[in-house]
Amino acid sequence: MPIYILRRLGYAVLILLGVSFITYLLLYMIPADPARQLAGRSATAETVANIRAQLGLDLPFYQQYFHYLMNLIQGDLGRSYIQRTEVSALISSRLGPTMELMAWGIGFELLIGVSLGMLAAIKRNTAIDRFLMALSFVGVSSPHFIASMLFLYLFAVNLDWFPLGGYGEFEHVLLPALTLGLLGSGWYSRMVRSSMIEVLEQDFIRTARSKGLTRLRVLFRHVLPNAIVPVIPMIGIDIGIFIGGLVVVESVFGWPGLGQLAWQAIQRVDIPVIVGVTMISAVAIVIANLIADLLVPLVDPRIELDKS
Amino acid sequence: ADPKPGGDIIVTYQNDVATLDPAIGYDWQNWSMIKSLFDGLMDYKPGTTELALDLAESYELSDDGKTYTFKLREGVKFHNGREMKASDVKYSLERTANPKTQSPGAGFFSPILGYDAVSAGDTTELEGVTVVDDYTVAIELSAPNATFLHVMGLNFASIVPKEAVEEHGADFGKNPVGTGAYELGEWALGRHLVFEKNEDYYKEGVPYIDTITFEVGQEPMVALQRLERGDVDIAGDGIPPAKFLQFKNNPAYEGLMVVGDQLHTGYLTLNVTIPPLDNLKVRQAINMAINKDRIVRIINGRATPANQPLPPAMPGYDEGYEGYPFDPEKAKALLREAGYEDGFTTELFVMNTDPQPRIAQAMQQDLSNIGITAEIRSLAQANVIEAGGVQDQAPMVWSGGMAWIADFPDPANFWGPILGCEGAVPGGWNWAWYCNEELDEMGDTADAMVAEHQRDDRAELWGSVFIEAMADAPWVPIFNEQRFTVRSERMAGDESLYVDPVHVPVNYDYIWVK
Amino acid sequence: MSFPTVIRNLCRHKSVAVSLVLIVTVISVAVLAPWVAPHDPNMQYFDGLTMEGAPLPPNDEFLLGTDLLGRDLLSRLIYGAQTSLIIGIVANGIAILIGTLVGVSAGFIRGWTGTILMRLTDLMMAFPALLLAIALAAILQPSIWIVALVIAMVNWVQVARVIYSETIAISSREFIAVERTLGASTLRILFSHLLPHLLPTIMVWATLGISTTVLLEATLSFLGVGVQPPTPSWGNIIFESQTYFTSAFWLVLFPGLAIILLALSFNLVGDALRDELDPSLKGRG
Amino acid sequence: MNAPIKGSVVKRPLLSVEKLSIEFGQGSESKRVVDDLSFTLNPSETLCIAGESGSGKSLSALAIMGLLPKMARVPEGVILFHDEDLVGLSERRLQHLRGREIGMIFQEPMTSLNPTMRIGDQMLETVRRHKLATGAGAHKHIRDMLEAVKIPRAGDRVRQYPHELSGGLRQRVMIAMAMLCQPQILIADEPTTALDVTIQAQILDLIRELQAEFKTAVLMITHDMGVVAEMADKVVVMNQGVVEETADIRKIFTSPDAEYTRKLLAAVPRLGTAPTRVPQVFGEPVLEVSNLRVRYPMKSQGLFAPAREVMAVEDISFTLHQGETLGIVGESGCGKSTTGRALMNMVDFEGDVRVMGTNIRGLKGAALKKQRQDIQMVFQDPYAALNPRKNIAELVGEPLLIHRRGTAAERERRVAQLLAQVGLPEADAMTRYPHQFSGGQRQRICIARALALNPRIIVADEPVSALDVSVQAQVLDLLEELQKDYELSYLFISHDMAVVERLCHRVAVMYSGRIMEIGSRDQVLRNPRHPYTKRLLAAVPVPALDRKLTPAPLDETEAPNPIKAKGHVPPAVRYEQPEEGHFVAVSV
Ligand SMILES: Nc1ncnc2c1ncn2[C@@H]1O[C@H](COP(=O)(O)OP(=O)(O)OP(=O)(O)O)[C@@H](O)[C@H]1O
Ligand SMILES: Nc1ncnc2c1ncn2[C@@H]1O[C@H](COP(=O)(O)OP(=O)(O)OP(=O)(O)O)[C@@H](O)[C@H]1O
Ligand SMILES: [Mg+2]
Ligand SMILES: [Mg+2]
Repeated sequence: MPIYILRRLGYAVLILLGVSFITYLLLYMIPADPARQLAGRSATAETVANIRAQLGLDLPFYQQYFHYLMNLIQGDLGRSYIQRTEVSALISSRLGPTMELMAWGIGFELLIGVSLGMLAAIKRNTAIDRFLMALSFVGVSSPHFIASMLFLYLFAVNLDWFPLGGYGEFEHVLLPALTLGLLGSGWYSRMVRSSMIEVLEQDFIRTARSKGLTRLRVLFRHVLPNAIVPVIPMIGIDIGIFIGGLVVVESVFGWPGLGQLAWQAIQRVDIPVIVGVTMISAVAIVIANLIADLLVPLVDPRIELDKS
Repeated sequence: ADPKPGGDIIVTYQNDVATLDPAIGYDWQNWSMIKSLFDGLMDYKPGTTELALDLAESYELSDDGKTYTFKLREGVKFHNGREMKASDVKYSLERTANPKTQSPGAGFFSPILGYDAVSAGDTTELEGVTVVDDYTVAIELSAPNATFLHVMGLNFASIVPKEAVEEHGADFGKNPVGTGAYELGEWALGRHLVFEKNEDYYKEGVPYIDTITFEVGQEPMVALQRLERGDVDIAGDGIPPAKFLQFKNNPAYEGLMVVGDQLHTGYLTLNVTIPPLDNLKVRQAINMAINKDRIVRIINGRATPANQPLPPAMPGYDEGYEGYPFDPEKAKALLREAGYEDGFTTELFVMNTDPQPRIAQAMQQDLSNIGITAEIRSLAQANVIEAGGVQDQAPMVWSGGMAWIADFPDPANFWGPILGCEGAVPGGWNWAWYCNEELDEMGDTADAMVAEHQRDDRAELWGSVFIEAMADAPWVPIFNEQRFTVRSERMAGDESLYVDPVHVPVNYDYIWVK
Repeated sequence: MSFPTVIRNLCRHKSVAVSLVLIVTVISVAVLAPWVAPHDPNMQYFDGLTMEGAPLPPNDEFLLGTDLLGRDLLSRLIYGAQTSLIIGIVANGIAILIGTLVGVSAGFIRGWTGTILMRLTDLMMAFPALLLAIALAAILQPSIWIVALVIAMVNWVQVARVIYSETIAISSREFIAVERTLGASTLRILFSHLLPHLLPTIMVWATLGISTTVLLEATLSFLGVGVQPPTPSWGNIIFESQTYFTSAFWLVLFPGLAIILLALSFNLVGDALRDELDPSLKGRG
Repeated sequence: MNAPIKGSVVKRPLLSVEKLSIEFGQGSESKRVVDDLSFTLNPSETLCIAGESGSGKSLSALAIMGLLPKMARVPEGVILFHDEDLVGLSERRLQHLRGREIGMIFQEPMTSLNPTMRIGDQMLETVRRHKLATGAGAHKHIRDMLEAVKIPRAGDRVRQYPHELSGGLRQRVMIAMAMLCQPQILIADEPTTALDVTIQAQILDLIRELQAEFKTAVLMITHDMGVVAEMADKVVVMNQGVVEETADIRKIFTSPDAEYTRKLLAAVPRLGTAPTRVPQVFGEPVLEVSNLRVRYPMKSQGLFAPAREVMAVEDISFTLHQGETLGIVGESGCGKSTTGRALMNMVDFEGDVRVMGTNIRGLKGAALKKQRQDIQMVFQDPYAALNPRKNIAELVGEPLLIHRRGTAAERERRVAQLLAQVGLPEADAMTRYPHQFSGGQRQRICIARALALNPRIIVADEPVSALDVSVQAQVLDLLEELQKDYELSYLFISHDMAVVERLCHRVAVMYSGRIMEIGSRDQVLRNPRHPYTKRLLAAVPVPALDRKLTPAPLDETEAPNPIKAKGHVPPAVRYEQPEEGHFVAVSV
């Protein structure tokens, strides 16, 4: 097991290397000149050339990438072209809020998704099941912008249950996290439903009932752990999908997270920030996947970690 | 009512503030913030485009029109307490001009004698700038230049203290120290910035407001909602298009919205080097094909149709010019004359944020009415700019979202980079690739008319440059956009301050709280 | 079981029958768009906007109202179905196919093959797809097929991941080990024994994927990879007008409903089909 | 009852089932699988339901528990427990009765235990639910119960997961779990099918103790007439969903009314009744096993705990000749199934296994596939071995399809023939799915599948344990017939000594992963040398009245702990050869 983790961490480094390389390459290929972005519209050609040279953007690709890598190894993510601030400072000021929102969001997603999925499985082929199915499709099909705005108008403006965006107190995180949770829960609820249906038919459920266990106990202690196995890797995947929604939700709710930083950076070809944020999210995704992989055999002991 | 000191206000923006370094900051969001933190030798009367003295108490122009001698105000202190001297002026100008600073505005200083040497990296000192004494500085230009005082009013010419710049190095933009009406209190990256009143400000009684908190990362639609509630005092991003009509037509919000003109023209560039747009008749036909009124209607009347490059508020604007009429029949006839009776297919580049693609689609439909098929390429801003700067890439570019807003209120600023030969280079902003040396020369002549009495003649000369350019039809001027700022009920001060044409978007120094 | 019987059995449930009709309708409407659309989808009608430039709510002339340029929304939805179906069904289908293949092979074969496939998946997952889209947008001529390609290239990853874990879980079951002792080839075990057990999961991803890819198409098109204005798609109709949802709800409501209904119909039919073809669920307690 | 207990007027039965019917399906397609079943059960009484496999025994038991599958209906009948009708009783009420008042041991222990839960936790749950004990007391209660069902080292076992246990161990866990609450009624559905006779004897004894102490009534479903004779007070004989006969045990064994009962009794194999065999000469060796060793890695207890292994099979060697049947008997958990799995290349092993002369270790691809045609296995747990998503035609036809035998039509004919041979001639059987069959029927499906290819060797792991004696006889006849016709060789794993005696030419006795004694049938069964073999034979229940076994206070020395540190090499065993071909291990 420790060996397995070590090996996976080794792969993780390779993956990060790969991600940084591809990201860098793509940014290099995108026809949008960061030096011109920096120089602004009144700049003369020589100003642009000057800036390009200073940023090393006139070097061949492999040299640029190599420099970046060397700095990266020393923990230096570079400076934002636009903000002229250390990328690490930009990221670290926003990482906390993003992680907070992400944790709550995924927490709500799981809570809502798993419980609705269970309900749907138990009420299979009834009106409740159909309703929940439609609901999950509505959630998954809703553009984050519209949904966030609707929730904001409804719960913050009209009902005044939550503050109108912002960051700081616990009450601030609730609405954006619930929004993310509701929209993303469809995946979980559909997955849980389908694997629950399978598990509910297994003989050992009958055994559990034969012991006189209450319905709830059977559900949570016997059905759920068996049904949750296919859902665990979802959490790893979710981080990736989640970041997409995060960008929008953060901006609607004025949440000072990485999503906003990334979006601005992409629009203005702020390469160091783009690569920095990409690397951070890559780290998060890789770690989440590793954790998911480690969790699965804990839940289902029949599954072995690394069997060749 | 008279201005009342005191009060704290909240201003929202969607994007984080990039930098507050006056040599670097160059977007409409930090433009006026920097103006409030820093001062230069020149400024404008609040709410107008009229030049005024700022840190300079007076100036003199030599007879050859080349040397400006500025007398500085005495006793002006930087936020760090030190007094501002002539050496600071020299340092500040040289810092901006120095290529190491990577200032996007360095090029504005090219009229100053010795700029080329600094720009080439041979020296760090501008030969033309001399410190005469602590309160006098002389600036010699290589040739007379009528725009020079405007250049001294740009943010790039703000006076900064050397010691603070050296202390913070590259992070000066996060720790700005100037002489301005406000000083930076706190900056939580991605969350908010606080401007505090500069108690030592040299102008008596200004500013009025104690603290301004800029909350960043605020979605404009939400910001507006918060403003309606009274949580926010100024929605920095204005009214989002989707909310415009609702807001405008809601009697409850009457008076909150301030409308102003800006030095802006939205235009469609026609690349004069790409066939068939290289044919004048084709360009003229396009000019006649586009229904500008309808486009203005699509953006809910937030602009006025334009017929020439210069916006009406700019000196040199020709009120008598009628431009190309909207006349599809005539346009078709022109196309036929040019040999394109069956039309042709071309591309129209546009930035991808609302409402730009919609405007492009309206043009697309107008063009198709005269037989031209324009395929829309809707891309991120940076990609459009890039495509425009490559000669054979973009036949047509709709400038919306990236459009020219003048750096200073002078027609010269509307020519060189976007219609002159200097802009028609790879990576330039002259996306029409229009280069008419004759007109360039006329511009140069005009710019050499520096004397006060020549002002009107100069403006007229510039005006004719633009009108003559229109004969070649490198652009289709579409409209002049208006600015809409919303403020809460408790905000006071002249309306023009909220749509200040120079202190874009708001002149924070003079507004006040009821 | 013959095809007609399957269909007949499927149609026993009213909801499934309705769904089938809906799917068939959407497909035929998309194909026959020029004949069924009441208006030219790209025609910006002068009277399609108010004098202030606001779009019109549903009315007699424009059944579902007009969009921000005064075009007929219904006609745009009808034409938009073409794009959206290609994305939601073809591109999404390919992504599901690739994902399933990768996940199943990695999960079942494991060893080096599995490691390489899964680490590749990790890489793809960690990689920002939007960047790829932006790069492609700037380099290539935009077209619906590039969007389809990008979606297929990006969306298989999650499917692969889920299928991978489930494959591992199922292959640890006894009957799979037994199948080997019968001499079944790896391929046979994969396709004949594992796949049916993975079907429910695949169904979940395939049907939910319809919605998400249709919306993703709009994002990608927005970045310049996909269909360019004025070509309509359900996703880009929503995205173009999403900020207007308070003043012109019809612009997001109708395309949104179209997407949800399409995905739901596929889900209902898929569920029923699975039950029909896999009666092992019948007679269970 | 001569002396009625004071105060009670009429003694009420504890449980009475009246006119119970169970149906599947709707309307015209409906199928009645239990028809008009009635019986009563009194405290302390044991009622055995015996009968044909698939006659509705398990479903009747499930009906009492209120756990019938959703698709099943009870069109008529009442099930009275005390005064309550269990049919249609509220789920809440049933939850109180289940486990506490009525406990049930399910037929198939592999699929009946939660795979993701440690067995200790699964048991603890019952204890907590019915508030039998708390804290440490609860843990002790569980360990005591596991020890009562003769699970060695219960302390370790509670931390294991079901898939880490052998078939017999799992079954004992099931038994222990059902008995935790000392219920008033214990329903035991084939509780000892996977147990060797010594343990079986002790379990039966345990049940009797329970009865004596707590007046527990036992409803036992079994096809083993020996067990019936041992345990029953009353017997219900079922056939095809209807009751053939309900009678006192004595009457059943002495003067049965029903034709079917007589037929059943006649089919019972009795140990020691098989005629002595003239030593036969067999053909070539088809399977040579030398120094086979299998170890399962244990989950590590912590980061730094030494790695441990379960020594499941330790250094065994034997040879199987063409046309020969080698029986493997031995206590539950001694490594029989593991041996079989090693021969099928399903687990990693050390040592050599030669099938038809080729060493199968590391065999791959086409060579392995070819070898699969020669050797097939019938698995101990048939339900787990069948893909639940395939119908029977597909499952049985699968090997034919894999090895491309015949056309589709031919394959279908062959499948039908195989099913008929194993006694599953029902017309609709082909299109049904595994869960729609009874335990015994599933076992026969597995046999049919193993036979499909006409392999040279069949490893049969408890192949007839779930079959009633008449069907069992039919299957055994079939096996013998095939052996005669095709010179098949069988490796026959069973705990049923009578069956082993009937079928096997040679017998190997395993104990704790090793072979203790191996020799011809007559040598081992009639003249056992090793004390363990003797103990085994003494524990065989006899299908005759009044011969209650006293589970011998056998050699109480505990079986050695199979869990050892990784890389542990136990001392080798030495064999003595008292007669030609008869080897006996000498303890070291
Ligand atoms: N879900 C089902 N659908 C249809 N038929 C079923 C279903 N479950 C069981 N049966 C049938 O019901 C009959 C009775 O099954 P049951 O399990 O009670 O048999 P049994 O007497 O316990 O047999 P065995 O001794 O083999 O376990 C069998 O013929 C079986 O095929
Ligand atoms: N996957 C596994 N992991 C760990 N231990 C195992 C595993 N499978 C079996 N064992 C252990 O190996 C030993 C031998 O098991 P095996 O199944 O071969 O016994 P058996 O002789 O077939 O017993 P039974 O008659 O009860 O079926 C037992 O102690 C069992 O607990
Ligand atoms: Mg049974
Ligand atoms: Mg076994």
